[in-house]
Amino acid sequence: MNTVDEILDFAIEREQQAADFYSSLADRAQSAWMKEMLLSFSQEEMRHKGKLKSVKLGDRLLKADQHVQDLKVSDYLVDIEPTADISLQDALIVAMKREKAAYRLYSDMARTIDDPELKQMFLGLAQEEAKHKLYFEVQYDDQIMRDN
Amino acid sequence: MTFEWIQIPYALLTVFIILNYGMIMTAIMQKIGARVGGRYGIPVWQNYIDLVKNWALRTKITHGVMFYLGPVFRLTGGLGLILFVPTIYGSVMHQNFSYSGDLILALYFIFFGTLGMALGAGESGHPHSAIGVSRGLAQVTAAELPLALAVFSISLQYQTLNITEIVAAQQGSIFNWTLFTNPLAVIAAMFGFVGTMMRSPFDVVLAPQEIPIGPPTEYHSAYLALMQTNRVIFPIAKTIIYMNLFFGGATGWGAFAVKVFALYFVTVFIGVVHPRFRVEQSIRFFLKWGLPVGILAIMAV
Amino acid sequence: MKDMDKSFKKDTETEFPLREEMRPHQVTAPDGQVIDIDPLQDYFCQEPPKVHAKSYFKIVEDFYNWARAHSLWILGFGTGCGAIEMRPLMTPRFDAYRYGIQWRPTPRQANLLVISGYLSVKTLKRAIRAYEQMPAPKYVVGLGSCTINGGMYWDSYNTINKFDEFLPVDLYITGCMPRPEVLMAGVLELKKKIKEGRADGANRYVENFEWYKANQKRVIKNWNMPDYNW
Amino acid sequence: MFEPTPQVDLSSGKYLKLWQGPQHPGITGNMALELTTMGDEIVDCKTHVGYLHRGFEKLMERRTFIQNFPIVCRIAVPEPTFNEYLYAAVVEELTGIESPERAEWIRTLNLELMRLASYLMWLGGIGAAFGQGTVYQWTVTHRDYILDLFEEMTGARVYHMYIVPGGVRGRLPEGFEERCNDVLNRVEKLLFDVEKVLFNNFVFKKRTKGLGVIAPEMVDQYGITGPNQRAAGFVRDLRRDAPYLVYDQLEFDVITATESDAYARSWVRYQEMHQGIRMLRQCLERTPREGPFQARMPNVLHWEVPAGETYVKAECTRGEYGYYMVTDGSEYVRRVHVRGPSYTHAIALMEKLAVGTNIADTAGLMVSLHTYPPEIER
Amino acid sequence: MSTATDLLERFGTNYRISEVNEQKADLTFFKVPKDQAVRLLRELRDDAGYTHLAFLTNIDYIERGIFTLNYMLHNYDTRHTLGMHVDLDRDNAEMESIHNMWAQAATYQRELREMYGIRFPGSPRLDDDFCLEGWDQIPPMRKEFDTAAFSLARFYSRDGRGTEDPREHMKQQLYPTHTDDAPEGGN
Amino acid sequence: MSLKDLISPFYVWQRAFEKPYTQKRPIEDRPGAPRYRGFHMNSEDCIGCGTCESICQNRAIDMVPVEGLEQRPGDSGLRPRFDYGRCCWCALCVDICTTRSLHLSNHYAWVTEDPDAFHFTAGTDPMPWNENSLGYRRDDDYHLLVHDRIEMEMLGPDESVRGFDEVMKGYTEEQAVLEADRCVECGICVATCPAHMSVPDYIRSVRKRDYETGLRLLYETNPFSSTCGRICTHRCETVCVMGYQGDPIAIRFLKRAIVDRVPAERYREILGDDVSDNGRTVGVIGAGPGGMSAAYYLRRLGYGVTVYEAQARAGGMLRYGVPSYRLPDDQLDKDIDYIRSLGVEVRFNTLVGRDVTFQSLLDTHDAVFLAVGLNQPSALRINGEEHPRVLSGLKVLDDVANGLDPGIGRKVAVIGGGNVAMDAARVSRRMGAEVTVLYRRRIEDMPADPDEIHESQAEGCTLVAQAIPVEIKPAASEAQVTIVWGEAEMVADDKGGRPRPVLQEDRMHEETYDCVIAAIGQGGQIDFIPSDYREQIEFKWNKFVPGDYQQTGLAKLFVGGDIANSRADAISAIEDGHHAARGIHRFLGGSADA
Repeated sequence: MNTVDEILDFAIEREQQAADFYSSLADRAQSAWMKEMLLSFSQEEMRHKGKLKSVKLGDRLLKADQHVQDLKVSDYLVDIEPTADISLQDALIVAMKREKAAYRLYSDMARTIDDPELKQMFLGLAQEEAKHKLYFEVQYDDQIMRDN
Repeated sequence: MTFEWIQIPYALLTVFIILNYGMIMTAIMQKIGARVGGRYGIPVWQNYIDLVKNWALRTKITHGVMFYLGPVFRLTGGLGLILFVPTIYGSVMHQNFSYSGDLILALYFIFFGTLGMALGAGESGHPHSAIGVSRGLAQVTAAELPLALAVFSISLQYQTLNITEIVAAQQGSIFNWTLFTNPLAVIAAMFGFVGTMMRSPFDVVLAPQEIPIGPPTEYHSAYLALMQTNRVIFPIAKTIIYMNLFFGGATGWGAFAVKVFALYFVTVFIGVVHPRFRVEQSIRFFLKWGLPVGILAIMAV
Repeated sequence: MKDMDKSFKKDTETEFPLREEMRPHQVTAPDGQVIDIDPLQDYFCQEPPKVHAKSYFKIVEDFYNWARAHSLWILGFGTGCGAIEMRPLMTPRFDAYRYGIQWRPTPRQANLLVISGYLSVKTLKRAIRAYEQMPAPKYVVGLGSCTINGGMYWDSYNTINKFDEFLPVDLYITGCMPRPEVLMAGVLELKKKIKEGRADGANRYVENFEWYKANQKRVIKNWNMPDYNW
Repeated sequence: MFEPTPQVDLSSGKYLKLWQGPQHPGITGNMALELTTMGDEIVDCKTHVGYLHRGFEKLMERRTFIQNFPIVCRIAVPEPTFNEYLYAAVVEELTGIESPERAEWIRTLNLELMRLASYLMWLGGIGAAFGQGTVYQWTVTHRDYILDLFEEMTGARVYHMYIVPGGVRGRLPEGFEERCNDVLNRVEKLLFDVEKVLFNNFVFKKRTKGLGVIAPEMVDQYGITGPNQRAAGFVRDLRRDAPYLVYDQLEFDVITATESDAYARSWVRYQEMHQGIRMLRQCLERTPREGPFQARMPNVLHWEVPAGETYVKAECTRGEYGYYMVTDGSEYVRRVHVRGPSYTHAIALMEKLAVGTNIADTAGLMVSLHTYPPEIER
Repeated sequence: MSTATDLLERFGTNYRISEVNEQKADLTFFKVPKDQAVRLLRELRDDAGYTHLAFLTNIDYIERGIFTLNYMLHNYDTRHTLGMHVDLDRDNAEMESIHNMWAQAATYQRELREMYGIRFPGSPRLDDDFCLEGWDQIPPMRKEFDTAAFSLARFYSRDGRGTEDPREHMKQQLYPTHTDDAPEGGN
Repeated sequence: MSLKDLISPFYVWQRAFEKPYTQKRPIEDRPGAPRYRGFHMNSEDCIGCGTCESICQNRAIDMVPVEGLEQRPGDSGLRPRFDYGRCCWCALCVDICTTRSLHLSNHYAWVTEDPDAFHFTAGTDPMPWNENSLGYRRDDDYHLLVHDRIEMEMLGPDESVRGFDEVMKGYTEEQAVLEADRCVECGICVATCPAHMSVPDYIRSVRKRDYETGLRLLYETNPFSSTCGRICTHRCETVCVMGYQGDPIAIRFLKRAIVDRVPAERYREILGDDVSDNGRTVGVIGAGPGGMSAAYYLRRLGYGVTVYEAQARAGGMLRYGVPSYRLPDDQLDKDIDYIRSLGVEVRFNTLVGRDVTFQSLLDTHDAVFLAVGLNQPSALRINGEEHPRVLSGLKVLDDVANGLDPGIGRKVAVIGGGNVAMDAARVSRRMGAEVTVLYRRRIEDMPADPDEIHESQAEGCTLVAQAIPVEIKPAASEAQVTIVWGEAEMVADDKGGRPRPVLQEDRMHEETYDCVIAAIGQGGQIDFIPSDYREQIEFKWNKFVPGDYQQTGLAKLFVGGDIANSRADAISAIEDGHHAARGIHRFLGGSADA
């Protein structure tokens, strides 16, 4: 991955994979509302993909300088194996962890790369993923940890 | 001395001066009275504004011919009084027609205005006016009694009824004034003076608390303006007579201003601190105190 | 007593014909009610007032207005509570004489009617009479909330609510009761209005005479007055 | 005692029908005297009231108890505080609420200040009624100084609305005592001047001595109270006879006179002003500075006063002022009757006294009875 | 024994006194029948020292169909006040006049005549206007007279007013009832 | 006439030389006194409760909507508008103002030609006196309202921890009347109450001691009055205008004061519930407050109602989640028995999906109302959670309600800050345990009732705020468990929500307990709905998103209760049930006003 476009393609591909992951999980889900839920996760990923696409087309820019709050919710939660009868709580944990992994990935890549432009691009992507993670963390905080 | 045409404009000039003097002087008197009450009072030019305003009022309601003529009569009384007494002794311009008038005429004019007013006010049909008029006539009559006696006394003293001659007799020294030559007559006359100046304790004619404002109750707009005009001229005319008869007259406008002011102030001085007599009380007062002094004055002469 | 012989009775109607506006007629009240009016009985000044034209020359009118503004003679008619605050106004503390304001005990000589507060129906009748007796140009000031919308007596059976239905009001002063300062401010405001020539309440009254009369008749049911005009 | 009025034949021409008021400078407030006169002498007098009628008693029946509190003070315009106090007292009596001691002192201070102000107004009135306008100028101004104190204490000049059922509405402001003392000194100085110019004036004496004599036997027949009664030689004062508020802790003299004419009545009032100043000084000194000034109240929005009836009275400047209230346990009062002393003084008594006097004296006579039309009509 | 009970015992034999209520130490209310009232008043005034008539007023008990007159008498010597109630028939209210006993009673009776429509035959100037002029309604102090309605009908109120109830307003704004988009009928 | 009389009047001429009393420029130089009652000002604290309007004897105040004002519960969006053609400046409105937002300035001059101009909305319209700092304010020691709540007799903490007796004793009649008397009847609370109960009206009936009317008013919107009178989350009290200067009205307890005074036998007579069958039937899933509420209102409309309940007794979370010291069983029974007495059939131990199919319900009934609630406790999902000494809060409460011993031991940690957590803590306390509550956020963020928080503290529970459990480790003893938790820092939420805790890894703590009770929240269980219907039903997260009248996309299915709203309290469920009942009635051809 040596050009900005390549990086973006890679990222777009990842988002597509994530979306596929959620929709396949939704297909297998037993509960009515988990289907709904997982599909909405999938749609969320597709939205991210769309956003990256527009970055690639130059319609918008990724910003790397903005601070994204890390609630650290996912840090101390157990890893969940996605199954067909996954609950909402678990699904959110899975999503959080996935986004966190992506964030790590981009951050690491940014650290290893010297080209400032590319570095900037990776940092931007990491930022994006952090935002996604925050989104799921907030949802977890609001929906699951309602009383805690 | 004989009549000359030039005297008519001269006389008008005199009237004009007196009018303005009266306007300002009455305002100052009001301010002095107000000062005792603890306030500043009207602006000195307020009388002019009131006059203009009243002339400018549009509605005019009349109650008949006499109602209209009342203020005219009243003004005539004031003007006549001025015209036939010498305002400034020895001045050609301001001696008016005094050579042809005498005390009797002056006394007549004093009464004439009151009578005219009585007729007009009576015509207005307002009971307060009627009451005011009856009170006014009664009181003025009683008050004039000491004055008449005093006049009688000094006419005996100076052996003339001509005001100019009486003034002439008082020239020279302040001790030539009737005030010092015939003090009893002056005291008697002052009863009449205070009694006819419409100030408390002898203002029962107007008596705002009793018969709202007395004779002029129904008068308004231009009629009222006419009466206002008269109300500054007439007291000064009266004061001029007193000044001439008892206080040596005036030989210049300065002396005139001072003496008129001082005489006028006497009534204010008394008026501000006194309530008002009832009409029969004031009559009794004049008869009880004024009349004997007047008789004494005659006796003294 | 025997009835008078018809032949002795004069035909006053033909001999002294009434002017058209003096004959009994009907007016329509604002609420649609038709009201009979007999001017000879209902009008306090025995004829309907007339509109007063301005002077021909503006400068003369301005001069007159200036004089009117500086010589406001208030009718000494305290119709309600506010009268008690008019006394300080005329006494040393506030000394309204300084501004050319005076009390006049008779409406004939006053040109400013201060309605000091609520008006009971009985007083309203006297206030209307006083107003009609005042010479034009004349001004009306409504003092206190009661004149605006009934004030605290809004539900009283004996006090009116909207004073401007009965007489043309030039100025309202709110307060319950207004301090003398406000009354003074009101009078100064009125002066301004007079100087600008806008205080034409008297003419408004004439122009809408029938409307005002209809309103007055709606409220005042007894039009008999003690016999004479004060 | 009722005596039939003489039948007057107006058409005879001997008599004149003369209306004084309602727009008349000699009438206190907005009322009218219908005089039948022969010459200057009055042969018949009829009082006409109702120009200020607002139907208070009706209005009070359709307002809740707290809503009545702002309205009652309007009943007697020059002297609103007595209404406030009496209304509060009557409601307190029916509900059993007791206002705290501090409030009682402040109320007394308030009432006495009002009495002084009202008397000052009257003093100006009696001066003006007899043509002494200067006194009027002074007293109204000094009354204004007292109104300044009221403004500072209560927030309004005339309608204070300060004494509520349960207590008073606020504490005395900072430094009130000095300012009040200052005003009292000024008023006292003025009173001595007034004595010189009015009470020691031969014209005034001539006018008022022998005017409107109330015979002692008339006092009960006409229901005469207050200074009018005391000027007839009766030593009766509710502040002493049926002490309310803290009057039993104050030192004051009950002023009386025997002549019972306009001068005696004026002189009684004049001396009562001095007594008022004396009481005010005591109040200023002794009013507690600490403590509650309002009793614990129920929610006033729906305040139901237990059924009952009572009559509470107080000595106002003009005599016995009373509130009679009947309640039926609802949020509204069943009936209130306001007993104002002017009711008898200005109607029955005035009609009686005016006969035989001079037209010029009616104004002075009325003022010497000290009547306020608004409290007659309510 | 209080003054009041003492007194009522004294007169109780000759008069049918009922509903005695000792409101406070110096104030007692009681009721006598209409036909005995004036006689008792006279006796109270002349023999018992109740010489001061503080006032005379009326209470409207519309639900019971009666007026209750209240004569408030005061004794200056004992400093005791008596409130004497007399019930009248509301529809045909008439009472003996006491204008011969106290001068100011005539005025009170005029007022009661005007405000409640109670007749006091013989009382002077009874039918003259007292406070009102040109009054064309039922006597205003009677309970059935609605002064607010009358005022609005005759004197009008100024336009431009309008209020909202907070509760109703919040209902409209925050949780309006759905009437247009309700579910369709299922069967 | 003496000489003195003649001369002494002239003495006063000396006054002519004194300075006149006149104020040279009175309008400028004489501002109103600091306490002057001038024109009105209103600050931003105003919530438009309209108390000023109701005390104004002049009808001078109108409550009018103000443009640009955010509409929210607790603020009616109205502001007082003054008519100075009416006002008498008595300032009663200032004295009564519940938020103390209304003041008078010392500005007093307003002169206009136009009589219609004297209207203005205080504080909102630009007026020259809006900035005045002087003028009449209500004195602190002067009250026209009663600001202190009437104290209710309750068990002291020492007594209450000893057993499961009801803590709140309820008001006596006198106390209730006094408390009801404090109400200003503004109606602000009605909008905030999920059921929109006519609070001011029934408070008035308490004041009038007219409990029959009160009961009728209660049952108009809430058939669980006895229950709600005890355990309602009383959102109404949070917006109560009396709370701005004192204590809010004890609305909840006044509701209880009504039902306490009406015996259950008279309910039917008072409420006049004459049921006549209309031949239609409705199935209700879940006999919790939502389901029973719907059942009541539907039954009242004449529907045959069958309630399917998985448990052996009705009441749902009220029965199994609320301990009896807060809600005694007999009180819950009083409400439920009345509903059942109208002919509502409840099939106990009938789990939909197991004992009957959802499809069969749809087939047999004309409509189905689903209110299964949230009964699945959320897992902690931290390491070591499977430890046997980690219990769920719901389970503990359930066991206690059923008379079983949950076996909690002597030293208990409760994780969570909701009502379940508090109840679990207090129940544990009653069983003699020493209780520590670990909560991730601050105490003021706790979703539990403030009363519960205070009472639990009073009863000796230790609340540890901002404590995030990170790991559960086995302890030395088999019967014990160790919990690792870290301190949290609060960070603000960008979107304005409640602050969120962030774990501080450097500040960790460890503590060993006999058991850990997790009560961090619950989820719902609706797997019985065949996935075929999922296309038609809208969900958001783990909840239904009902349309109007609680109807779902599946036209016959109406939902309500915790599973369909985010408020998670009984009163919301009750309202959902009521609302759905109206919706069902409409759906089946009736009028929605019923």
